[in-house]
Amino acid sequence: MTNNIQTIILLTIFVPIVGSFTIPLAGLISKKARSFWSVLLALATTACSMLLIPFALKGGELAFRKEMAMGLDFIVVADALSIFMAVVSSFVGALIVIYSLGYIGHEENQNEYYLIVLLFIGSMMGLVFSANLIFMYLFWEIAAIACWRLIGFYRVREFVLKADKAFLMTFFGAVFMLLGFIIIYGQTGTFDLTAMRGTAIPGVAVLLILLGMFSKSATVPLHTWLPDAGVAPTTVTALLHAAVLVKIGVYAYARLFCYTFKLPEGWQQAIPIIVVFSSLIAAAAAAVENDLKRILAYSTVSQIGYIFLGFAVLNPMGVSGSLLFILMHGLAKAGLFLCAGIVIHATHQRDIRQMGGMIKTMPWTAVAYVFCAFSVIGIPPFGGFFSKFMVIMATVQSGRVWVAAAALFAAVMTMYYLFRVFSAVFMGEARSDAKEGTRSMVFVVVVLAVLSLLAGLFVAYPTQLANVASGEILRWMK
Amino acid sequence: MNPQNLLIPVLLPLLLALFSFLLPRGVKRLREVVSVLGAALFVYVAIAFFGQKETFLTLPWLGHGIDFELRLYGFSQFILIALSGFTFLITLYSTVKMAGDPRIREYYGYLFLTSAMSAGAVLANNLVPLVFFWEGLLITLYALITIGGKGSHRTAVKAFLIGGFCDFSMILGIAILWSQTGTLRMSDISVVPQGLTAVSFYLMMIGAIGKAGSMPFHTWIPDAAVDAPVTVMAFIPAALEKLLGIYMLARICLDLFKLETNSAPSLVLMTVGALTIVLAVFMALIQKDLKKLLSYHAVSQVGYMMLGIGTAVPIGIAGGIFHMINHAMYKSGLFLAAGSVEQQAGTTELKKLGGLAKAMPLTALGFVVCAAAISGIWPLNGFVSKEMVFHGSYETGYTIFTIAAWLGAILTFASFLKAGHSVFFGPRGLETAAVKESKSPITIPILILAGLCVLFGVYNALPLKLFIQPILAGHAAPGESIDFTAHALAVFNPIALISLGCLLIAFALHFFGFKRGGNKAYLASEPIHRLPVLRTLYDWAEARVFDLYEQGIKFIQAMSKFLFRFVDRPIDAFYEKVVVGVGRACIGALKAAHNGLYANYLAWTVGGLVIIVWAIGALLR
Amino acid sequence: MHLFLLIGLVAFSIMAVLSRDLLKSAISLAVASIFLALAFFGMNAVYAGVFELSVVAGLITVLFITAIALTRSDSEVAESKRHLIVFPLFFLALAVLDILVMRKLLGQIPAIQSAESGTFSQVLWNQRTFDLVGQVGAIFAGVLAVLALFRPDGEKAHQDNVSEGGRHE
Amino acid sequence: MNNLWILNMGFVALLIGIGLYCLLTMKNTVKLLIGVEIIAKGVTLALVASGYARDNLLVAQSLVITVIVVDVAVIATALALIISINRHTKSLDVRKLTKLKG
Amino acid sequence: MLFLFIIVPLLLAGLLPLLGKLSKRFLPDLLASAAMLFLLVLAVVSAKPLIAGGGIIQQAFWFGAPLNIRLLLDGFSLFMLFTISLVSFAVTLYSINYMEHYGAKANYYALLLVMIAGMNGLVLSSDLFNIYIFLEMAAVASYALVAFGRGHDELEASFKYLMLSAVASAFVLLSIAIIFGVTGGVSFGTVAQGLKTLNIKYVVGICSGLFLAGFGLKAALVPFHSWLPDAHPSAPAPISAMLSAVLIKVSGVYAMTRIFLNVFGLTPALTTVLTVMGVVSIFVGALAALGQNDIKRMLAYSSISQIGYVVLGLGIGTPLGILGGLFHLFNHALFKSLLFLNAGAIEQSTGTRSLDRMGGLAKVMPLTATTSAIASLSIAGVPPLNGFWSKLLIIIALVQAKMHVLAVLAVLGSVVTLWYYLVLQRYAFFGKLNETWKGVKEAPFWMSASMVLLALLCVVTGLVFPFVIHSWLQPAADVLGQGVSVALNFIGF
Repeated sequence: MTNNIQTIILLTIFVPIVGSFTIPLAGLISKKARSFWSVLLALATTACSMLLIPFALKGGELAFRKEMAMGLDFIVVADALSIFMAVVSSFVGALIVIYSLGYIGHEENQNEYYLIVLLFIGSMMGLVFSANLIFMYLFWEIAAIACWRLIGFYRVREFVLKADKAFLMTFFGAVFMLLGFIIIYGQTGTFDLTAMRGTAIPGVAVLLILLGMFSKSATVPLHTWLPDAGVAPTTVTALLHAAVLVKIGVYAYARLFCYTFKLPEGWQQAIPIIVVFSSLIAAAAAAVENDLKRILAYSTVSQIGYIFLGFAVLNPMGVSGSLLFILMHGLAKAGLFLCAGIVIHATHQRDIRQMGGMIKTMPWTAVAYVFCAFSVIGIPPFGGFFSKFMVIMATVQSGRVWVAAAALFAAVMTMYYLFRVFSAVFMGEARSDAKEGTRSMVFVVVVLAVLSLLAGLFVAYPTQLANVASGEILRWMK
Repeated sequence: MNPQNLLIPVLLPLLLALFSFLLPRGVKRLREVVSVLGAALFVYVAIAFFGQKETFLTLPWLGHGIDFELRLYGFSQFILIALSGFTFLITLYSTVKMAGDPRIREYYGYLFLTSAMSAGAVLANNLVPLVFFWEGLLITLYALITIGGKGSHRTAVKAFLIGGFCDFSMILGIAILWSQTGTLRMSDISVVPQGLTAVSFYLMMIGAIGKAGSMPFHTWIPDAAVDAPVTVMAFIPAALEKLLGIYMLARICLDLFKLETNSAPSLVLMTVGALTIVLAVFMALIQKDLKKLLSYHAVSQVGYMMLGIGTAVPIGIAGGIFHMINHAMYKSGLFLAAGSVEQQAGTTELKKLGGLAKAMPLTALGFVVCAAAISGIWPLNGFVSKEMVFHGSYETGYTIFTIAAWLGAILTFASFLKAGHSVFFGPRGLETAAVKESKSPITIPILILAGLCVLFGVYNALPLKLFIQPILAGHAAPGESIDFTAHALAVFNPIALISLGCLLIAFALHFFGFKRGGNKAYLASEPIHRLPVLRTLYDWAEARVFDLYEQGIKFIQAMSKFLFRFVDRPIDAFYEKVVVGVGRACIGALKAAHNGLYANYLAWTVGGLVIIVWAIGALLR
Repeated sequence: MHLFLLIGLVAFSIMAVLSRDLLKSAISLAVASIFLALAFFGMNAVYAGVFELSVVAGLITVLFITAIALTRSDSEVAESKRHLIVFPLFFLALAVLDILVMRKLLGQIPAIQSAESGTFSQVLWNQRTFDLVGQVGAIFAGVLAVLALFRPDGEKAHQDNVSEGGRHE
Repeated sequence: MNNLWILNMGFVALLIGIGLYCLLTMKNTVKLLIGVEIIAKGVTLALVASGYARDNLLVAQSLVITVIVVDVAVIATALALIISINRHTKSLDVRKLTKLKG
Repeated sequence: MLFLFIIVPLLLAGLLPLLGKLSKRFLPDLLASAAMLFLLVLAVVSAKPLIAGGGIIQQAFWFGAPLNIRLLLDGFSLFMLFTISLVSFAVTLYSINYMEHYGAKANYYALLLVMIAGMNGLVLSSDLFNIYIFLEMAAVASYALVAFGRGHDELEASFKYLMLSAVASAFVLLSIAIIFGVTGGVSFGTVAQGLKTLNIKYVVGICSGLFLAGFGLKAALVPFHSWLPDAHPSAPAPISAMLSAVLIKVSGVYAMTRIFLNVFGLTPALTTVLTVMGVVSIFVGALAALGQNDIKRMLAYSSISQIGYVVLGLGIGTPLGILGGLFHLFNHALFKSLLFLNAGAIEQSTGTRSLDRMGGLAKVMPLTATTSAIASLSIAGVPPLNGFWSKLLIIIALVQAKMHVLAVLAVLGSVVTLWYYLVLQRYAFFGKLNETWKGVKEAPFWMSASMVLLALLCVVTGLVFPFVIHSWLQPAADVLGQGVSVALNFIGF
């Protein structure tokens, strides 16, 4: 049994990573072969990770290691948290790969594109299963490389600049995080997370590590790369960032600060405030921006604040809520980005002031947009409601009423700006005779919209897994 | 009763909704037939539920004490009947009124979804399912308003945002309540609002009265009256939201929190109620569009209910709840009547209408009865419930609230005199010459509602004993009488006499205005409109100065701009400008330093040697 | 005597530096070398003295003069006259500093005294053999360097073409 | 003996100082090379003085010889460079050699 | 057999100019490459006895008679030998195609071989004066190699390099003279023994300063770095690679480290000076690189910056710091040579070194672009490439040594490093193809081969770094970690 699980975990990590480098080889055969192979790899990853769900539901935890030099053992830990993250991100990742078939079909550098996306998924898998700080960092940076190549995918000067900015800012955060890890190492003499449970760590290390997390997860004040990156690349790339990449930092937060280390009291108080502040500022920026993709990117920043908040309040409901949030936000934000993609594709512009009345010509997109918007805002019965609700409940439960109030205000702002976009883009006077997107594009957004709805209606199933994960936190907090 | 059956009131409309959504647009009859029959079945279910024992249903859901819990008991049975009844009537009415609408498929779908959600909210016994259904109503509300067509979207967003704000307040309130009591099961919660729980009370109150459309969360209603289909107006703001909102308010004040008479929360609630009565009715008075006028009344009447429940006196509470059901009936009736007029005459502007009583006798009859009921004319139901509210507020000792209520009564009557007079009496307008009576599916609901108004007035014992007493049963102080039927229609007591006097004043006002306006009924309110101070206030109100939504949006915009300009952009500028600038400066300095001169380089070398030797020397010491 | 030789060495070095004629400089340098060689003789370092005399005073001076001759025709670089004022000041300061430091060091520094025996060739061959490999290598390098620099121009000299002008951020 | 060593070292310092002065202030490339030579003289003096002071003269002399040979190689290369530069720039001024900078 | 490391290249250097008359291209290419391969194999083979038992001192023989040439091979020197051989092998392969248009290949290879002989000799010597002389040997060859193109830039750069180097050599020699004067010997053993018995910390301090200035100039530490950004870009690309990847490390870092750690013994004062110089170098180099438009000049400044890391790591003096420093030295040899070779490939294909004029070359030169991206990420310390692990070790060592400020600065330095490498990538490869370069071709076979070889090494070293550390680095670091006792053990021989 254990061996089986081990094999599956290793497959989950290495199928995409090793597979990604075979994609150019497949590309030598034909375009079709490459696309097929990429999708196959992504699906295999998802399947592998999903095979772990029963194990996770049983509350199982498995850690195994490969000895290496100087405490840099490759340690893998599989528990409900990591399996939840793995399933969600590989699932969304696989969806993105499938959708890329249509979106990227006409561009150059497709080999590189699929290679990088698969590598990205692989690094994500590696990250969630790593229980060694250094290996976490390693996969973290592989993801950053992937992100860099993807943002600059079109090779246009301005986009490449944004890619560099994103890479630099996240790298800046990440190396300081590494420094934080090293400070912890200096204190404990190990990088092994499983051995450090319940360790109290110095505030400086927390600050440094937070720099990394905030930069990766685009939280104020290290968030500005995300809106920029959101503008530049293909829609799919933007989506990949919003739906998956930014979750890395959040996951690391959960893994480190909810499941492993004891935060100093001051930080425990400060972090919820910081993230809510971030949420508010991003919401404000989204309310002011006129560029469709920038708005959505800022919206991501704002929602990330919630996810952090749920983890930061350190109670089971918050953790459950945040994990659900990761899932729901992944689906709904993906839908929003893809709707935006269809709109931009049709109108060839991103300024919402130049759009209008598109509900007439693209009703499906409009409806899908509204569905996803509902989910992001947190309106039942869409999935986003439950996650947001649980995060708020948990925040109040931890005694932070004002923080919860601010978070709810951010939710009101979310309503405002998402409907501002909706009004500007789909309602009002038609400014162009933009046509509905291609069948596959529309199909995709509708599927995501429906998934957002279904995730809400059948919320009990993901919650079960999330609750197992959040149940573990109690064990470590004691 | 099998607890699983509790799901029927939720699932039945849900199935109907799905049916409507999935039925292709081309099929016409079938949809209407199934809808009406389904709604009838819904009514049947609700009636079948009535009188059943208290039943609980608990299904595991999200963990953390969040379970899917439903509870059927007296109060929810009562609301369920009302809910299903209105659903049926509106469905029936819609078969004609909405026929041919391009979005008919969605219309029925949303209609039944609304019913399903409302049923869920009414039955919920856990705060989370409650919020789930409660907030879910936002979607259908939004969708239904947008069916109104051009320009309705703005109003829909407005309704959505206001509703969302209120619901988020409620969520916060629930969260606080949960953190204080440790449970989410509504039947287990009963706290005195103090400190944090008081905050929770206010927040949940905002959620409840926001749904009910009280001031200051009412402003979407008059807008929607213009934009949304009249059936939607009759169904949601007039009936459903009052049912739900006041139901919730009653639950909050009676069950979740122990509201003490004259305690701060009680006074706050009464104050808001009184203000809502007076301010909204002032606005209603001067409206020149029938639907808008009705919509302001829909707001104003909420004030009575809040005032009643806020008294925390049994008779007040009973009055508030009774007023809720009464209001749902006559206001729906009024809206439907207005819809009937709109259907036939093509407009609801008072100026263009007139003398329709002859052409549309049934509609006129329904309208007049409902208008009389809302104005509190003896012996209609409105009189009974208003009297109870007056009594209740008087019992608290704060007569000021009673006076406000009376003031509201005066103006209500005055405005309805104006409305009825303009639409159905007086000279016939030229544009409306060819108007005929509406079809029976339209008139029947109106007449049923009018009939119910009379019934509940004359046989007030029926609702009071059957529905309302059970609700109060567990809450009134022991020995206190909760049988109000005795003096329900009593006229000869001071309060009732004053009320009747108010009606006379209203009549006088209307007559005065009518004469001043050159015998034009729609100008009857102008004397009040033109009063010195009021006029300015009215102008401001027209300019939406008092519209909290507009101000809120302005605030959000301003704040967003501020945060964006002064926080977000500076942060970005830090990276884009400061970091790059520092980099540039360093680069510049270094470039200047590496000037290619050999002597310069050698000087660095020698200088470096000197510094190193000095440093080593210093460090050795 | 030793002191005198050293002072002569320094003096001629200064002349080599300050002289405005390169040829004179080169010759002054050669004279300085001779003084140094004499000082070496004074310290019984005969072989070093001979080498200094032959290679430095001889060969290197020849090299210098050749180079000067090869470059003289088209390049007269006038050294500034300020040196006549600046240099004495610099030299004075240097000398004072030098004397101060060295006086302080007098007798301060312990050292290991070693008594060696054998002849110069024994020492050179038996102890410092590796140096000879290095010498050969250095000579190789020098020869090859000169060969590389003065290789026939048949094969075109490499031209780089880095454009001027900064990068635009 | 030790004091003689110190004395010699004093002169070594003087020579190196003079050489550095030459390198720092002179314009003519050949002159600079003379500066290098002066420094080299100082260093050879230092080696011999050290050997003399510690009765290690034979080793010192063998070192000096090697140094001188290496010196020649360096000087030869340098002069070859100077001549090549002169062909390019028609000048011996080191201050004109500032094409590479920044 | 260690003597082969010196004598083979030296003999071949002597032969090549003669053979060059026979065959202008083929023979020199073949012989030089063969010699490099031989040295590489020899280095690997030499590892065996070494791993079996400690350091080796080997005597050379002349027709059966023992000569007094004692070559010291321990972990550290073996590690350096391996690095030198590896890089020079790649560079020689690269030169086959690259040096075509320079002409005088035989002469070129001869100089290269002399330089390698000099470096090998330096690494194998166990004597201060030998270090000096081989330093000079390698240096003279490198002057000529820098000026090999004989353009104005090359000559100017070479001249400044020579003149500064000569001063540096004089500093080194002066220091040796003082040591000689104090201890009466120049071999490591004698000097270490002498310094141990005498209490002359100020003299040692002055000598350390002189050595630091002299070797620091060779290693291009700030403020002695000024020649490097001129000299390295001006040289032909393979030589730039050689200089940046190996020469500055052997003649600067190796010599410095060997003397300070094994002969003088590392004092806290020295640690402070070294680490501070390291950090200053990191920043000056990185910031100056940021502003460059000439790709090779950028790389040259980057070398200064990376040498800063190496010195920083070695300067800490803790075992882990030494390990990190050495590992970074090795890694830097790999990726910096690779980057210079990339730059050379670009220059050869497009004829320009100006970043402004490049753009989108990834499309026409995919191999160059990929290898360059790998090297760039690696040098910036992005995992899982090799540069990351070495920087990681250095930073861990800094934190463990409680040098938190330096740790933060080192980390910041790597951010700036990434910054300018992203700039480089953006201007050269990552972006829209500049129309001018539509017809540009990928580099020829041998150039590509050598770039791919180095890129693979970068990746592999990163992936199997524990193995690399165990087999090559740990012995070297152990030698340095043992401090003066290493040198004291030599006395017996």
